[in-house]
Amino acid sequence: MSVPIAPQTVVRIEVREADFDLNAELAAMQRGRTDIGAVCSFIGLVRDVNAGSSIDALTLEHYPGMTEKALTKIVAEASARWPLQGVTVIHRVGKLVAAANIVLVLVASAHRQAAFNGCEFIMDFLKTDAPFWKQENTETGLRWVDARESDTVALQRWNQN
Amino acid sequence: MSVPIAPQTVVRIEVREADFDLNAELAAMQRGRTDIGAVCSFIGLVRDVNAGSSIDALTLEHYPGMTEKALTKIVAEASARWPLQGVTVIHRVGKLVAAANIVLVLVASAHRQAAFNGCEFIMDFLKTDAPFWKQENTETGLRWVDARESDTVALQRWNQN
Amino acid sequence: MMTVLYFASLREAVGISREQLDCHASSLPDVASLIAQLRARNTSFAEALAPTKNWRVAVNQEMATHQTAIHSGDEIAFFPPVTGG
Amino acid sequence: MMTVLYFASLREAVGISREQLDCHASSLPDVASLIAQLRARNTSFAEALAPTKNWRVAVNQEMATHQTAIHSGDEIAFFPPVTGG
Repeated sequence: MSVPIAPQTVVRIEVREADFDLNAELAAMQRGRTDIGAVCSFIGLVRDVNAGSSIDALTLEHYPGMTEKALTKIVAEASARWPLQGVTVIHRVGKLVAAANIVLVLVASAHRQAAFNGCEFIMDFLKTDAPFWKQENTETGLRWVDARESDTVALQRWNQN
Repeated sequence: MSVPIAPQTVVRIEVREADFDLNAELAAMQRGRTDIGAVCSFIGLVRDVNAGSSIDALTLEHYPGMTEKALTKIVAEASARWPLQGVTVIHRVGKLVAAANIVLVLVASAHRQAAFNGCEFIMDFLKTDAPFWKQENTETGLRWVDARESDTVALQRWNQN
Repeated sequence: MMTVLYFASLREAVGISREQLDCHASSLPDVASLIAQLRARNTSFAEALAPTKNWRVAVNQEMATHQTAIHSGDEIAFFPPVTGG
Repeated sequence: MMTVLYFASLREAVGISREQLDCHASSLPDVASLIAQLRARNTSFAEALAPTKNWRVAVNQEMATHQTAIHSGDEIAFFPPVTGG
Protein backbone atom coordinates (compact mmCIF):
# COMPACT_ATOMS: atom_id res chain seq x y z
CA MET A 1 0.00 0.00 0.00
CA SER A 2 2.48 2.54 1.23
CA VAL A 3 5.58 3.17 -0.90
CA PRO A 4 9.01 3.96 0.58
CA ILE A 5 10.70 7.31 0.05
CA ALA A 6 12.81 7.10 -3.13
CA PRO A 7 16.52 6.71 -2.25
CA GLN A 8 17.56 9.78 -4.27
CA THR A 9 15.11 12.07 -2.48
CA VAL A 10 16.44 13.92 0.58
CA VAL A 11 13.42 14.49 2.81
CA ARG A 12 12.86 16.83 5.75
CA ILE A 13 9.43 16.94 7.43
CA GLU A 14 8.70 19.01 10.49
CA VAL A 15 5.57 20.02 12.43
CA ARG A 16 6.28 22.83 14.87
CA GLU A 17 5.18 26.14 16.33
CA ALA A 18 8.19 28.17 15.17
CA ASP A 19 8.17 30.10 11.91
CA PHE A 20 10.37 28.96 9.01
CA ASP A 21 12.94 30.80 6.94
CA LEU A 22 12.60 30.13 3.22
CA ASN A 23 16.17 31.16 2.36
CA ALA A 24 17.60 28.94 5.09
CA GLU A 25 15.55 25.93 3.98
CA LEU A 26 16.52 26.51 0.36
CA ALA A 27 20.22 26.80 1.28
CA ALA A 28 20.02 23.59 3.34
CA MET A 29 18.50 21.74 0.39
CA GLN A 30 21.16 23.00 -2.03
CA ARG A 31 24.16 22.61 0.28
CA GLY A 32 27.07 20.76 -1.34
CA ARG A 33 25.27 19.90 -4.57
CA THR A 34 25.24 21.46 -8.03
CA ASP A 35 22.84 19.08 -9.77
CA ILE A 36 19.58 20.87 -8.89
CA GLY A 37 17.99 22.61 -11.86
CA ALA A 38 14.62 23.63 -10.46
CA VAL A 39 13.12 24.41 -7.07
CA CYS A 40 9.41 24.97 -6.64
CA SER A 41 8.18 26.27 -3.31
CA PHE A 42 4.75 26.86 -1.89
CA ILE A 43 3.93 28.93 1.17
CA GLY A 44 0.45 29.03 2.67
CA LEU A 45 -0.35 32.07 4.83
CA VAL A 46 -3.09 33.24 7.20
CA ARG A 47 -5.44 35.50 5.22
CA ASP A 48 -7.25 38.33 6.99
CA VAL A 49 -10.56 37.33 5.39
CA ASN A 50 -12.12 33.91 4.95
CA ALA A 51 -15.66 32.85 4.04
CA GLY A 52 -16.86 36.44 4.43
CA SER A 53 -15.48 37.08 7.93
CA SER A 54 -12.50 39.11 9.01
CA ILE A 55 -9.82 36.97 10.70
CA ASP A 56 -7.42 38.20 13.42
CA ALA A 57 -5.67 34.91 13.92
CA LEU A 58 -6.17 31.20 13.75
CA THR A 59 -5.23 28.26 15.90
CA LEU A 60 -3.91 25.13 14.25
CA GLU A 61 -4.57 21.86 16.03
CA HIS A 62 -3.05 18.58 14.84
CA TYR A 63 -2.77 14.90 15.70
CA PRO A 64 0.84 14.45 16.85
CA GLY A 65 2.40 11.33 15.40
CA MET A 66 -0.21 10.77 12.70
CA THR A 67 0.61 14.14 11.13
CA GLU A 68 4.22 13.17 10.51
CA LYS A 69 3.18 9.72 9.29
CA ALA A 70 0.64 11.18 6.86
CA LEU A 71 3.12 13.75 5.51
CA THR A 72 5.80 11.09 5.08
CA LYS A 73 3.39 8.91 3.13
CA ILE A 74 2.44 11.80 0.82
CA VAL A 75 6.09 12.75 0.21
CA ALA A 76 7.00 9.10 -0.44
CA GLU A 77 4.25 8.84 -3.03
CA ALA A 78 5.50 12.02 -4.75
CA SER A 79 9.08 10.70 -4.71
CA ALA A 80 7.89 7.54 -6.46
CA ARG A 81 6.07 9.49 -9.18
CA TRP A 82 8.71 12.09 -10.10
CA PRO A 83 12.53 12.23 -9.93
CA LEU A 84 12.78 14.53 -6.91
CA GLN A 85 16.15 15.47 -5.42
CA GLY A 86 14.85 17.05 -2.23
CA VAL A 87 11.57 17.70 -0.43
CA THR A 88 11.08 19.85 2.66
CA VAL A 89 7.70 20.15 4.36
CA ILE A 90 7.27 22.37 7.43
CA HIS A 91 3.80 22.85 8.88
CA ARG A 92 3.22 25.17 11.80
CA VAL A 93 0.76 24.56 14.66
CA GLY A 94 -0.54 26.75 17.48
CA LYS A 95 -1.75 30.34 17.25
CA LEU A 96 -0.96 32.19 14.01
CA VAL A 97 -1.87 35.81 13.32
CA ALA A 98 -2.95 37.29 9.98
CA ALA A 99 -0.18 37.18 7.34
CA ALA A 100 1.76 34.56 9.31
CA ASN A 101 3.24 31.57 7.51
CA ILE A 102 1.33 28.29 7.91
CA VAL A 103 3.05 25.78 5.64
CA LEU A 104 6.13 25.49 3.45
CA VAL A 105 6.62 22.85 0.75
CA LEU A 106 9.92 23.01 -1.10
CA VAL A 107 10.69 20.57 -3.94
CA ALA A 108 13.93 20.29 -5.93
CA SER A 109 14.49 18.39 -9.16
CA ALA A 110 16.72 18.46 -12.22
CA HIS A 111 13.77 19.71 -14.29
CA ARG A 112 10.96 22.15 -13.65
CA GLN A 113 7.96 19.99 -14.40
CA ALA A 114 8.87 17.40 -11.78
CA ALA A 115 9.45 20.18 -9.22
CA PHE A 116 6.09 21.83 -9.97
CA ASN A 117 4.19 18.54 -10.07
CA GLY A 118 5.78 17.25 -6.87
CA CYS A 119 5.03 20.46 -4.99
CA GLU A 120 1.39 20.63 -6.15
CA PHE A 121 0.82 16.95 -5.46
CA ILE A 122 2.14 17.27 -1.91
CA MET A 123 0.01 20.35 -1.22
CA ASP A 124 -3.11 18.73 -2.68
CA PHE A 125 -2.80 15.63 -0.50
CA LEU A 126 -1.68 17.59 2.56
CA LYS A 127 -4.98 19.49 2.29
CA THR A 128 -7.08 16.31 2.42
CA ASP A 129 -4.99 13.67 4.23
CA ALA A 130 -2.81 15.34 6.90
CA PRO A 131 -4.61 15.71 10.26
CA PHE A 132 -4.53 19.46 10.88
CA TRP A 133 -7.55 21.57 11.81
CA LYS A 134 -7.91 25.34 11.70
CA GLN A 135 -10.00 27.35 14.11
CA GLU A 136 -10.44 31.01 13.21
CA ASN A 137 -10.74 34.04 15.50
CA THR A 138 -13.43 36.07 13.75
CA GLU A 139 -15.24 39.25 14.86
CA THR A 140 -18.07 37.07 16.13
CA GLY A 141 -15.95 34.49 17.94
CA LEU A 142 -14.17 31.22 17.30
CA ARG A 143 -15.12 29.18 14.25
CA TRP A 144 -13.80 25.84 13.01
CA VAL A 145 -12.91 26.04 9.33
CA ASP A 146 -14.97 23.77 7.07
CA ALA A 147 -13.23 21.44 4.67
CA ARG A 148 -13.53 22.64 1.07
CA GLU A 149 -15.09 20.50 -1.61
CA SER A 150 -12.60 21.95 -4.12
CA ASP A 151 -9.76 20.30 -2.19
CA THR A 152 -11.28 16.89 -2.77
CA VAL A 153 -11.90 17.71 -6.42
CA ALA A 154 -8.26 18.78 -6.79
CA LEU A 155 -7.11 15.22 -6.09
CA GLN A 156 -8.86 13.75 -9.10
CA ARG A 157 -6.28 14.87 -11.63
CA TRP A 158 -3.58 12.80 -9.90
CA ASN A 159 -5.51 9.60 -10.63
CA GLN A 160 -5.04 10.11 -14.34
CA ASN A 161 -1.24 9.91 -14.28
CA MET B 1 -3.89 40.86 -29.13
CA SER B 2 -1.98 41.82 -26.04
CA VAL B 3 -3.92 42.14 -22.76
CA PRO B 4 -3.10 44.73 -20.07
CA ILE B 5 -1.84 43.72 -16.63
CA ALA B 6 -4.84 43.22 -14.34
CA PRO B 7 -5.27 46.22 -11.99
CA GLN B 8 -5.15 44.06 -8.82
CA THR B 9 -1.84 42.45 -9.78
CA VAL B 10 1.31 44.15 -8.45
CA VAL B 11 4.04 43.35 -10.97
CA ARG B 12 7.81 43.56 -10.76
CA ILE B 13 9.95 42.41 -13.71
CA GLU B 14 13.69 42.72 -13.81
CA VAL B 15 16.48 41.47 -16.08
CA ARG B 16 19.88 41.91 -14.48
CA GLU B 17 23.28 40.41 -13.71
CA ALA B 18 22.95 40.51 -9.92
CA ASP B 19 21.67 37.56 -7.93
CA PHE B 20 18.28 37.75 -6.21
CA ASP B 21 17.24 37.12 -2.63
CA LEU B 22 14.10 35.03 -2.31
CA ASN B 23 13.27 36.18 1.23
CA ALA B 24 13.66 39.84 0.27
CA GLU B 25 11.44 39.45 -2.80
CA LEU B 26 8.83 37.58 -0.79
CA ALA B 27 8.87 40.27 1.94
CA ALA B 28 8.51 43.03 -0.67
CA MET B 29 5.49 41.28 -2.16
CA GLN B 30 3.83 40.81 1.24
CA ARG B 31 4.65 44.24 2.69
CA GLY B 32 1.64 46.00 4.19
CA ARG B 33 -0.92 43.40 3.17
CA THR B 34 -2.58 40.50 4.99
CA ASP B 35 -4.80 39.21 2.18
CA ILE B 36 -2.31 36.82 0.55
CA GLY B 37 -3.14 33.16 1.15
CA ALA B 38 -0.67 31.42 -1.15
CA VAL B 39 2.71 32.13 -2.69
CA CYS B 40 4.22 29.83 -5.29
CA SER B 41 7.81 30.40 -6.30
CA PHE B 42 10.03 28.86 -8.90
CA ILE B 43 13.80 29.12 -9.07
CA GLY B 44 15.79 27.84 -12.04
CA LEU B 45 19.47 27.08 -11.39
CA VAL B 46 22.59 26.21 -13.37
CA ARG B 47 23.01 22.42 -13.27
CA ASP B 48 26.49 20.92 -13.40
CA VAL B 49 25.42 18.44 -16.09
CA ASN B 50 23.34 18.99 -19.21
CA ALA B 51 22.81 16.84 -22.29
CA GLY B 52 25.57 14.49 -21.14
CA SER B 53 28.29 17.10 -20.62
CA SER B 54 29.68 18.51 -17.43
CA ILE B 55 29.05 22.26 -17.12
CA ASP B 56 31.32 24.72 -15.27
CA ALA B 57 29.29 27.80 -16.06
CA LEU B 58 26.98 29.30 -18.61
CA THR B 59 26.59 32.69 -20.22
CA LEU B 60 23.14 34.11 -20.66
CA GLU B 61 22.63 36.46 -23.58
CA HIS B 62 19.39 38.37 -24.09
CA TYR B 63 17.72 40.94 -26.31
CA PRO B 64 17.48 44.07 -24.13
CA GLY B 65 14.13 45.76 -24.47
CA MET B 66 12.34 42.84 -26.08
CA THR B 67 13.03 40.65 -23.03
CA GLU B 68 11.13 43.00 -20.72
CA LYS B 69 8.33 43.39 -23.27
CA ALA B 70 7.97 39.64 -23.69
CA LEU B 71 7.96 39.02 -19.93
CA THR B 72 5.40 41.78 -19.37
CA LYS B 73 3.14 40.25 -22.00
CA ILE B 74 3.37 36.79 -20.38
CA VAL B 75 2.67 38.17 -16.90
CA ALA B 76 -0.27 40.23 -18.22
CA GLU B 77 -1.76 37.11 -19.79
CA ALA B 78 -1.41 35.21 -16.48
CA SER B 79 -3.00 38.12 -14.58
CA ALA B 80 -5.99 37.95 -16.93
CA ARG B 81 -6.45 34.21 -16.42
CA TRP B 82 -6.14 33.94 -12.62
CA PRO B 83 -6.79 36.31 -9.69
CA LEU B 84 -3.14 37.10 -8.91
CA GLN B 85 -2.21 39.57 -6.19
CA GLY B 86 1.45 39.88 -7.06
CA VAL B 87 3.97 38.63 -9.62
CA THR B 88 7.75 39.07 -9.50
CA VAL B 89 9.98 37.86 -12.32
CA ILE B 90 13.76 38.30 -12.10
CA HIS B 91 15.94 36.79 -14.82
CA ARG B 92 19.70 36.99 -14.61
CA VAL B 93 22.04 37.51 -17.58
CA GLY B 94 25.82 37.29 -18.00
CA LYS B 95 28.11 34.56 -16.70
CA LEU B 96 26.62 32.16 -14.14
CA VAL B 97 28.51 29.29 -12.49
CA ALA B 98 27.14 25.87 -11.55
CA ALA B 99 24.46 26.06 -8.82
CA ALA B 100 23.90 29.78 -9.44
CA ASN B 101 20.37 31.13 -9.64
CA ILE B 102 19.10 31.89 -13.16
CA VAL B 103 15.47 32.88 -12.79
CA LEU B 104 12.92 33.61 -10.07
CA VAL B 105 9.16 33.64 -10.57
CA LEU B 106 7.09 34.47 -7.50
CA VAL B 107 3.28 34.50 -7.65
CA ALA B 108 0.86 35.43 -4.85
CA SER B 109 -2.88 34.81 -4.72
CA ALA B 110 -5.65 34.32 -2.18
CA HIS B 111 -5.78 30.62 -3.14
CA ARG B 112 -3.18 28.02 -3.96
CA GLN B 113 -4.39 26.85 -7.34
CA ALA B 114 -4.19 30.31 -8.89
CA ALA B 115 -0.68 30.78 -7.44
CA PHE B 116 0.52 27.41 -8.80
CA ASN B 117 -1.13 27.88 -12.18
CA GLY B 118 0.14 31.44 -12.60
CA CYS B 119 3.70 30.45 -11.72
CA GLU B 120 3.75 27.45 -14.06
CA PHE B 121 2.14 29.38 -16.89
CA ILE B 122 4.72 32.16 -16.62
CA MET B 123 7.62 29.69 -16.57
CA ASP B 124 6.23 27.74 -19.52
CA PHE B 125 5.92 30.82 -21.71
CA LEU B 126 9.18 32.35 -20.48
CA LYS B 127 10.88 29.19 -21.77
CA THR B 128 9.51 29.61 -25.29
CA ASP B 129 8.80 33.34 -25.76
CA ALA B 130 11.34 35.41 -23.80
CA PRO B 131 14.52 36.13 -25.82
CA PHE B 132 17.26 34.63 -23.66
CA TRP B 133 19.95 32.27 -24.92
CA LYS B 134 22.25 30.02 -22.90
CA GLN B 135 25.80 29.17 -23.90
CA GLU B 136 27.45 26.47 -21.80
CA ASN B 137 31.10 26.08 -20.81
CA THR B 138 31.63 22.35 -21.18
CA GLU B 139 34.82 20.26 -20.93
CA THR B 140 35.10 20.42 -24.70
CA GLY B 141 34.41 24.13 -25.12
CA LEU B 142 31.52 26.52 -25.58
CA ARG B 143 28.16 25.17 -26.73
CA TRP B 144 24.88 26.95 -27.41
CA VAL B 145 22.02 25.18 -25.67
CA ASP B 146 19.39 23.75 -28.02
CA ALA B 147 15.74 24.57 -27.48
CA ARG B 148 13.82 21.60 -26.03
CA GLU B 149 10.85 20.14 -27.81
CA SER B 150 9.28 19.40 -24.41
CA ASP B 151 9.07 23.14 -23.74
CA THR B 152 6.88 23.62 -26.80
CA VAL B 153 4.76 20.62 -25.83
CA ALA B 154 4.31 22.09 -22.33
CA LEU B 155 2.40 25.04 -23.77
CA GLN B 156 -0.38 22.92 -25.19
CA ARG B 157 -2.20 22.39 -21.91
CA TRP B 158 -2.76 26.15 -21.54
CA ASN B 159 -4.85 26.17 -24.72
CA GLN B 160 -7.43 23.95 -23.11
CA ASN B 161 -8.46 26.41 -20.39
CA MET C 1 -7.37 -1.58 26.89
CA MET C 2 -7.39 0.87 24.00
CA THR C 3 -6.85 4.61 23.65
CA VAL C 4 -9.50 6.76 21.99
CA LEU C 5 -8.67 10.30 20.83
CA TYR C 6 -10.96 13.13 19.70
CA PHE C 7 -9.81 16.19 17.76
CA ALA C 8 -11.00 19.67 16.83
CA SER C 9 -14.77 20.27 16.64
CA LEU C 10 -15.43 16.61 17.45
CA ARG C 11 -13.34 16.93 20.63
CA GLU C 12 -15.42 19.95 21.64
CA ALA C 13 -18.68 18.12 20.87
CA VAL C 14 -17.90 15.11 23.07
CA GLY C 15 -16.10 17.17 25.73
CA ILE C 16 -12.93 15.06 26.04
CA SER C 17 -9.74 14.76 24.05
CA ARG C 18 -8.55 11.33 25.17
CA GLU C 19 -9.72 8.31 27.12
CA GLN C 20 -8.63 4.76 27.91
CA LEU C 21 -11.24 2.11 27.26
CA ASP C 22 -10.87 -0.93 29.44
CA CYS C 23 -12.64 -3.68 27.56
CA HIS C 24 -12.36 -7.16 26.22
CA ALA C 25 -11.26 -7.14 22.63
CA SER C 26 -13.91 -9.74 21.79
CA SER C 27 -16.69 -7.26 22.62
CA LEU C 28 -15.26 -4.63 20.26
CA PRO C 29 -13.99 -6.46 17.18
CA ASP C 30 -14.09 -3.48 14.82
CA VAL C 31 -14.55 0.30 14.51
CA ALA C 32 -18.32 -0.10 13.97
CA SER C 33 -18.78 -1.85 17.35
CA LEU C 34 -16.70 0.81 19.13
CA ILE C 35 -18.83 3.56 17.59
CA ALA C 36 -22.02 1.80 18.69
CA GLN C 37 -20.71 1.61 22.26
CA LEU C 38 -19.60 5.26 22.32
CA ARG C 39 -22.88 6.55 20.84
CA ALA C 40 -24.87 4.65 23.51
CA ARG C 41 -23.26 6.79 26.26
CA ASN C 42 -25.17 10.06 25.86
CA THR C 43 -26.61 12.46 23.29
CA SER C 44 -23.29 14.33 22.83
CA PHE C 45 -21.58 11.16 21.67
CA ALA C 46 -24.65 9.96 19.80
CA GLU C 47 -24.83 13.17 17.79
CA ALA C 48 -21.10 13.75 17.29
CA LEU C 49 -20.61 10.25 15.88
CA ALA C 50 -23.92 10.00 14.00
CA PRO C 51 -23.61 8.36 10.56
CA THR C 52 -24.93 11.55 8.98
CA LYS C 53 -22.02 13.56 10.40
CA ASN C 54 -18.96 13.90 8.23
CA TRP C 55 -16.30 12.52 10.58
CA ARG C 56 -13.17 10.48 9.96
CA VAL C 57 -11.60 7.65 11.94
CA ALA C 58 -7.99 6.49 12.19
CA VAL C 59 -6.66 3.29 13.76
CA ASN C 60 -3.04 3.42 14.88
CA GLN C 61 -2.59 6.68 12.97
CA GLU C 62 -3.75 5.29 9.63
CA MET C 63 -7.05 6.25 8.04
CA ALA C 64 -9.64 3.54 8.74
CA THR C 65 -13.27 2.60 8.10
CA HIS C 66 -16.18 1.06 10.01
CA GLN C 67 -14.91 -2.36 9.03
CA THR C 68 -11.36 -1.88 10.29
CA ALA C 69 -10.53 -4.46 12.98
CA ILE C 70 -9.35 -3.17 16.36
CA HIS C 71 -7.28 -4.87 19.04
CA SER C 72 -6.15 -4.33 22.59
CA GLY C 73 -3.46 -1.64 22.67
CA ASP C 74 -4.76 0.16 19.56
CA GLU C 75 -5.06 3.92 19.28
CA ILE C 76 -8.33 4.98 17.65
CA ALA C 77 -8.96 8.62 16.73
CA PHE C 78 -12.12 10.44 15.62
CA PHE C 79 -11.95 13.83 13.92
CA PRO C 80 -13.64 16.09 11.35
CA PRO C 81 -12.35 16.43 7.75
CA VAL C 82 -8.91 18.01 7.87
CA THR C 83 -8.32 21.70 7.08
CA GLY C 84 -4.55 22.30 7.26
CA GLY C 85 -2.23 23.80 4.70
CA MET D 1 17.15 53.37 -42.53
CA MET D 2 16.48 50.36 -40.33
CA THR D 3 18.37 48.54 -37.59
CA VAL D 4 19.04 44.82 -37.91
CA LEU D 5 20.13 42.79 -34.85
CA TYR D 6 21.53 39.26 -34.60
CA PHE D 7 21.67 37.21 -31.40
CA ALA D 8 23.38 34.14 -29.95
CA SER D 9 24.45 31.41 -32.42
CA LEU D 10 22.98 33.37 -35.32
CA ARG D 11 25.10 36.39 -34.36
CA GLU D 12 28.18 34.17 -34.38
CA ALA D 13 27.25 32.66 -37.73
CA VAL D 14 26.89 36.01 -39.52
CA GLY D 15 29.75 37.64 -37.59
CA ILE D 16 27.98 40.86 -36.56
CA SER D 17 25.56 41.76 -33.80
CA ARG D 18 24.02 44.93 -35.26
CA GLU D 19 23.93 46.94 -38.44
CA GLN D 20 22.10 49.91 -39.93
CA LEU D 21 20.58 49.29 -43.34
CA ASP D 22 20.32 52.42 -45.42
CA CYS D 23 17.59 51.63 -47.90
CA HIS D 24 14.38 52.81 -49.43
CA ALA D 25 11.44 51.30 -47.68
CA SER D 26 9.82 50.56 -51.04
CA SER D 27 12.58 48.07 -51.91
CA LEU D 28 12.09 46.14 -48.66
CA PRO D 29 8.35 46.01 -47.99
CA ASP D 30 8.41 43.00 -45.67
CA VAL D 31 10.58 40.58 -43.70
CA ALA D 32 10.78 38.16 -46.66
CA SER D 33 12.37 40.78 -48.91
CA LEU D 34 14.87 41.77 -46.19
CA ILE D 35 15.87 38.13 -45.77
CA ALA D 36 16.37 37.74 -49.52
CA GLN D 37 18.65 40.78 -49.57
CA LEU D 38 20.69 39.60 -46.54
CA ARG D 39 21.09 36.05 -47.88
CA ALA D 40 22.42 37.41 -51.19
CA ARG D 41 25.43 38.92 -49.38
CA ASN D 42 27.57 35.85 -48.77
CA THR D 43 27.41 32.18 -47.77
CA SER D 44 27.45 32.96 -44.03
CA PHE D 45 24.24 34.96 -44.33
CA ALA D 46 22.78 32.57 -46.91
CA GLU D 47 23.26 29.60 -44.61
CA ALA D 48 22.41 31.28 -41.30
CA LEU D 49 19.07 32.53 -42.66
CA ALA D 50 18.25 29.52 -44.82
CA PRO D 51 14.56 28.51 -44.69
CA THR D 52 15.62 25.10 -43.38
CA LYS D 53 17.26 26.70 -40.33
CA ASN D 54 15.13 27.08 -37.24
CA TRP D 55 15.45 30.85 -36.66
CA ARG D 56 13.03 33.44 -35.35
CA VAL D 57 12.45 37.04 -36.38
CA ALA D 58 11.11 39.99 -34.39
CA VAL D 59 10.04 43.39 -35.72
CA ASN D 60 10.15 46.21 -33.18
CA GLN D 61 10.59 43.65 -30.41
CA GLU D 62 7.47 41.66 -31.26
CA MET D 63 7.60 38.19 -32.79
CA ALA D 64 7.08 38.44 -36.55
CA THR D 65 6.83 36.31 -39.70
CA HIS D 66 7.99 36.48 -43.32
CA GLN D 67 4.87 38.46 -44.15
CA THR D 68 5.31 41.15 -41.50
CA ALA D 69 5.59 44.59 -43.12
CA ILE D 70 8.68 46.66 -42.32
CA HIS D 71 9.18 50.43 -42.43
CA SER D 72 11.96 52.95 -42.16
CA GLY D 73 13.04 53.25 -38.53
CA ASP D 74 12.08 49.69 -37.64
CA GLU D 75 14.24 47.36 -35.54
CA ILE D 76 14.41 43.84 -36.98
CA ALA D 77 16.06 41.02 -35.02
CA PHE D 78 17.06 37.49 -36.03
CA PHE D 79 17.79 34.82 -33.44
CA PRO D 80 17.61 31.08 -32.72
CA PRO D 81 14.81 29.54 -30.61
CA VAL D 82 15.10 30.89 -27.07
CA THR D 83 16.62 28.89 -24.22
CA GLY D 84 16.27 30.99 -21.08
CA GLY D 85 14.70 30.13 -17.74
